Amino acid sequence: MFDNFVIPDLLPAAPEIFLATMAMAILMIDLFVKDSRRTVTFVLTQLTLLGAAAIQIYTSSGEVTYTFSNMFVDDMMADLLKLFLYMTMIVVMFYSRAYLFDRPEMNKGEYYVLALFATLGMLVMISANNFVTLYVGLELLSLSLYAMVAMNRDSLASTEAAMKYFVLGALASGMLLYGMSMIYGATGTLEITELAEVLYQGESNRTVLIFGLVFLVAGLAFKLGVVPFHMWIPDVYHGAPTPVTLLIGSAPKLAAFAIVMRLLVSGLITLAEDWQGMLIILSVLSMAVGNLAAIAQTNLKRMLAYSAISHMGFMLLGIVTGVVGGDPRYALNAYSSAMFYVIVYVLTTTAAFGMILLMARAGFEADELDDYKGLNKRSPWFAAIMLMIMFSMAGVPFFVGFFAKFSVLQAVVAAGYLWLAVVAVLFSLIGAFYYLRVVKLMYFDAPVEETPISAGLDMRILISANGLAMAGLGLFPQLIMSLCAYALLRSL
Amino acid sequence: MSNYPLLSLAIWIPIGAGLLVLMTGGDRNAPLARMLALAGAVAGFLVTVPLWLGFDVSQGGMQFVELANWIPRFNINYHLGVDGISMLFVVLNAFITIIVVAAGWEVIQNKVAQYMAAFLIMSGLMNGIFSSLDGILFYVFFEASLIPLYLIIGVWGGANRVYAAFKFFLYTLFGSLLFLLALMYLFFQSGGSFSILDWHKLPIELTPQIWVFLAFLIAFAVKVPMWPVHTWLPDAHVEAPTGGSIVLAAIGLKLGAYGFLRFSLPIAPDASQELAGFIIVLSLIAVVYIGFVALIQADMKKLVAYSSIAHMGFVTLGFFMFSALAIEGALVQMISHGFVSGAMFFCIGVMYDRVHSRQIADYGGVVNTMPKFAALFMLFTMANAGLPATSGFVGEFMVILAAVEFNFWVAVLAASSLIMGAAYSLWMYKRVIFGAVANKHVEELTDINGREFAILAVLAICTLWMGLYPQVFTEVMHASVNDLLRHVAVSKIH
Amino acid sequence: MEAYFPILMFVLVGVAVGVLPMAMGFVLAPRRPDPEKLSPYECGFEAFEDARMKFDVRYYLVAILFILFDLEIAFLVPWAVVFSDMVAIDSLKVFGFVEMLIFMGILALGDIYAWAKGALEWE
Amino acid sequence: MTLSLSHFLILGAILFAIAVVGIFLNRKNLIVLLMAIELMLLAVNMNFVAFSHFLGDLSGQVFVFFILAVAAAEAAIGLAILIVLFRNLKSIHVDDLGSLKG
Amino acid sequence: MDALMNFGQGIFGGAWPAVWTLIKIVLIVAPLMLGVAYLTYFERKVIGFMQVRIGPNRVGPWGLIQPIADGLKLLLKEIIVPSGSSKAVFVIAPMLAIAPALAAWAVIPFTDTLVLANIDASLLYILAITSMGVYGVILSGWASNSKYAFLGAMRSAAQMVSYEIAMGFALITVLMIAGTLNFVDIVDGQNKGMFADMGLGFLSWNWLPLLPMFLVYLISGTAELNRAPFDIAEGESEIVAGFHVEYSGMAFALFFLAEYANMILVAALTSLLFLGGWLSPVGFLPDGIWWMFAKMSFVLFLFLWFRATFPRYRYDLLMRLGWKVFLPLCFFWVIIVGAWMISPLNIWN
Repeated sequence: MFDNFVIPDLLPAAPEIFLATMAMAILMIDLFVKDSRRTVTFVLTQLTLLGAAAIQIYTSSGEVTYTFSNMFVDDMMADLLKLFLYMTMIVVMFYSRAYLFDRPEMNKGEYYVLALFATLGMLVMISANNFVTLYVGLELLSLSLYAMVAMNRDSLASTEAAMKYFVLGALASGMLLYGMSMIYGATGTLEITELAEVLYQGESNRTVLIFGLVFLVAGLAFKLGVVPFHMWIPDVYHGAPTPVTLLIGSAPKLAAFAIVMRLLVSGLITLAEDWQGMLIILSVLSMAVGNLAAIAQTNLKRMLAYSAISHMGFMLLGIVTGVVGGDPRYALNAYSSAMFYVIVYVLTTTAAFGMILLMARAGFEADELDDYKGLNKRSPWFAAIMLMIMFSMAGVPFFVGFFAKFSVLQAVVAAGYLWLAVVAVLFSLIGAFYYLRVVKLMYFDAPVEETPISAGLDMRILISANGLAMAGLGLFPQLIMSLCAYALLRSL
Repeated sequence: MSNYPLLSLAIWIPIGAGLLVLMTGGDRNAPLARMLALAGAVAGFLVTVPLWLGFDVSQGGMQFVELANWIPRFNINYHLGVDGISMLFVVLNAFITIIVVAAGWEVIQNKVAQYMAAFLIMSGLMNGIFSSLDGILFYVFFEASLIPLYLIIGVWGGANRVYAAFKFFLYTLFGSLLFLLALMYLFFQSGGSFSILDWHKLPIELTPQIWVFLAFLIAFAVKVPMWPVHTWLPDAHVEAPTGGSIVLAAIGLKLGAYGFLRFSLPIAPDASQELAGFIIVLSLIAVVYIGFVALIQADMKKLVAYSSIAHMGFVTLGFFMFSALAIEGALVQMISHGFVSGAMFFCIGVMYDRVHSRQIADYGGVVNTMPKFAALFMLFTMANAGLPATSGFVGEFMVILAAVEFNFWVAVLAASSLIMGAAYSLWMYKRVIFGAVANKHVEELTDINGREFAILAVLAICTLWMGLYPQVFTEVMHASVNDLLRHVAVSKIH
Repeated sequence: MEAYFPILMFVLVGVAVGVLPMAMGFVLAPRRPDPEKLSPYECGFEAFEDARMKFDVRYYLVAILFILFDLEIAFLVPWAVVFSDMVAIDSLKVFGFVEMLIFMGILALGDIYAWAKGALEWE
Repeated sequence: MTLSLSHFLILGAILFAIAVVGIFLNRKNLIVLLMAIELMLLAVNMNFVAFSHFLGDLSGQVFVFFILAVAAAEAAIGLAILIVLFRNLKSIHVDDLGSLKG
Repeated sequence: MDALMNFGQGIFGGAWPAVWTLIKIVLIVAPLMLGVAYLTYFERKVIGFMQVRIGPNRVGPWGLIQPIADGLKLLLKEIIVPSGSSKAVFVIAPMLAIAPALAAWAVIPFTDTLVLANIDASLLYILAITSMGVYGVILSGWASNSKYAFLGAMRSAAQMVSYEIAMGFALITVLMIAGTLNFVDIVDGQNKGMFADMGLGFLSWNWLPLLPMFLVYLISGTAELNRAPFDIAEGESEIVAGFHVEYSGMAFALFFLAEYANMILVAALTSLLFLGGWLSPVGFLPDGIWWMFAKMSFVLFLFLWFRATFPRYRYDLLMRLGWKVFLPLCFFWVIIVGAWMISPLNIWN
């Protein structure tokens, strides 16, 4: 009965185990922390993330290691994504701190614990090598986020956003699962690497496979938030409390990228020609809808939501172009471009929402575009930072967003999809318009109010660093680019 | 050749100075900001002087080359160098920066540091454009230079500045994005190189050449600007502050034209030959039709803006006749236009600062109150019209001469520009300067002060120098232009 | 599968035992409704509002807690069934026990949390 | 009549379709939405169990266990969100969700 | 027996197995119904005696026909369907209560061979089917559209689900030491060990080593059944019989039947899981079905005894007992049993 049973090696999953333990410990500790001493929870959370990052670095072997009966994989791609994930989460927590401490009704220990659990979910997603682990990680993330969106219990917008997020998120999970069940039926395995082998032999029922694939892609598209499965994104970004929006908008994109890679690339690469077609449509639609709808927004969070849709569409281009006509020559280039894109996007979007949090103060959310009027007059420095963020999002050099777009576009051109590159370029032109509009508000318009920015020093320093990173990485993008390429080279 | 990385200095000194100026903060420190900016501009100019002095005119290739790895992942290098075509623009740009800083000295009282910094940074970026030998490096500078100008127009511009700034930015971005795709295409065609010099030698079939050429064309035609994608320019000029107009006219427009020489002609020579007729037609339309449009303008700045388009039409016309005379003429025309249009915009700025109007109808009899100004303005107006002994004449004359060889009717149409130019420039001058004093604004005008005089005087000297002794300028170009022509003459199709 | 056939029949019989007496009741018993008789019982008072009023949120809480704990039990069942087999293998017995400890520990934390937050109070 | 794999799959598909239709067409009650979500997961479970049985591979049934656990957690959170929403909105009609527009 | 089989085969042909199963089912259900009827009689008698009364004694000798009379009376009473109720649900709810109470019996063994369906997952089946009971309660309360019914249903449902957790944990401990979900095997498992070898089988039954869990199970069972002292849901003096306040006639009778059938079911389960089912307590007496009945009777007697003895629990204390006492206790005990099993003192290998 237990013939094949192997006691799993815990080392590759050590960061996850540490994080889970600490999350639970913090949950307990926070029960006995007074509301006025929430800093304790905050500090512990940050230490946990730092510790996990340290363990990650310490235990990283650079080899592809499987554990828990091949359900969990630790490779370079996972290591790199996880390190960026920890970093993002630490920054997110720092940005959120002032906002939460200004609003005692929201500054509960649960925020921190749920954020940690969400992180854990993302880590598991990144390392998933089995439908089960993938699904469990995804749900751990989603469930934490559903709860976090509703954390501002007295706000109708928040709770409504939570409800929409919940319903559509659950629908997406359902679709994903249905797709998984079909693929399981066709191949008889839940393990992603084994799946690839079974498919390679080509004896599986193709109709069932494609049927499953359609649902799988739809589910993934929901989670990524690409058109036509994007309906939740604007409402959730808009309705959620800004720190939660920051969290939703940033780190999960890394995990989403990872599961797309694991499912479609590691698992279903033999069906590449089928899913590429679907992804191209999704991608073009996302860029179109995202960019066009963003123009019409008056709320910055909502605008960034549509921008997120378009960025995810753009990122998909990188994944689409990995295999051309069954020829995987372009894979490394294309996937590492997509990975670079997603990392840069996360970095940028973190800064963008960080600015909203910086401007916000007790009783003032600073999420309307008009709140940014004349920012240059109130604070030239932060206006400049925001300018860098916006130009980076628009993909204007010397900011790193350009190199992100560049690397994806070159992958598209390399794969010979010139028309797709032209479409992408045209939509980013439209995209530039609304980013420019933010700059216009800050620089060309007169301020509506003169209240100075009241954020604390740590916040100021961090957001400055984050904004300057846009320029710094724009001058020297090589490091992250080659890290991505190297990580994928060692993982694929 | 110097061992110093002069080109890098020419790029990064202004940018560094710009950042330094930014740090002076608010308008309390405006005097400091101005001084710093001037120092930065002068330093930036000084490092370009050895470029000219040390330039080996006998060589057609790249000089002062710097090469370093930048992004090895895509084989993108920090590759700088100038040849006879680009060197003068670097110098011109550094020179104009001083003028611009001086031009905004008193006029700008609002966010001085940011204003000065924007110009300095832009200056550095434009030096980068002229000296890049790596496609992506070029692109990066090319597009990054949009940001400062966008801000300059938007923040210190006129009533309709937002519209103008957006139009300027999006037009240019649109062109440059397709340019980027062309660069990527070449990257893969060349087997993984972004070096412009490698691309010059790259054989490409005709059809892709034409596509590449068209992608370049869109980018550069917008920037030049050529008819019919010129409509952003009058808006941008009218709304920009004086300094912005000067830089835009003197340097900004040259970027596009320079792109033709650096990219279109050598990389897609066959397509260039193939489509030369098309470009010539567009250029002639610009020369003739835009000349007429300039004639009916009631706004001085708009008039000069349209005249710039017409002049740039001349430049593109010169490029696509594929003769040394024409190309050199066009290059001289570009440099001359840099001085003249800069000066014209400054003159208009001088009047605008006093009367706060650019309408021709609001002036008349200015000579009565501003005699010194009127005299200098006269010189530049003549240069703009292309009258002999001014710099404007040399370039136009060379191009027309070349055109006569090329095709008689082209020459006739091109020559008509001399008449058109004289007509709109001098007519405007007459209406503004001569006649009875039109109103009490004009009556209260004070003549130019020392700073303004100095600026105009320096520009006047340049204009006359170039008009009388163009040899200094043309001799540096010979070798490079001949190289280029030899290159264009060889088909890349096998 | 055959073993389940009697169960299906038993379920049907169970339903029949539910349905038949009801049918007999309706057939045999008198039916003389009047409005007073058909009104809901309110100790003789008129019912003036719908009885499906809002109710205490704690019922929801109990429902939520029940769902979670019941599922944890469902997870424990397979473990419990094989645990005695694991105990028979020396290399696995401690492992099997520790696995359960971890599982129960996490569950216990949840319980402590709910307790401390007052989710188990009925005052 | 024997039950074949396709019978189960068709049942699963029907349940799934009912659930999806319930989510998209239901305009009345949010609780119905929650139920539709549960139904959807059950449809998937049906698929997994059927496949698992006919493939003779246990892992599908293990997955079902996990899906059940997640479904429970999901139901719990769904209910909790529903309650806070009800406190703010004083209604659980789907059509009343409309404060976020754009 | 063979003759019977052949006879049936001759008459019914291919349908015979079904018919034979039906006969077996009737053989279970009919005595069960009788048991239910007489359980009510015994309840009144036993409690009567405990309270120094006589109990029913008019209908038939010693009142023995009383339950039959009660049933007939209810059959002839009007079934009132309140005007504000959801009619269909109102009528279906009692059926939902009775059907699972009976269907659960499909897998209950009376001896190691006398069982209708000896399936491996029998305990799981019981868990599943008995959980259905709560639907009858909650739907009836909802459908009645009456405040007392609604309140009673809510309370009752909350109570049932709360104690189901504790019951579940108690079962987990049984499963741990039995290593199977099959009732027959669970009972057989209790026939091993030191005391069984010594001829003192009743000491090796699960009730002793799992004594705390046995008590938890017994008490939780009482609570599950909404029996006194946990009968708050139908507390006559507070919410006038709770969820079935609006029911009358046969509809009411079905709830009544379901409740008593469930009592007998819980008694049977307790016997099987903790009291060794049909096993003889001592070595010199043979095993047999009578032991099963004896043990069930004993448990049933306990239920009646509780009712006569204990006052009604307050609702908050009831919930507290479930969540704050039993749940931690169960946690603890599962771990204790686990530790016991891996220790050298393990007595179940």
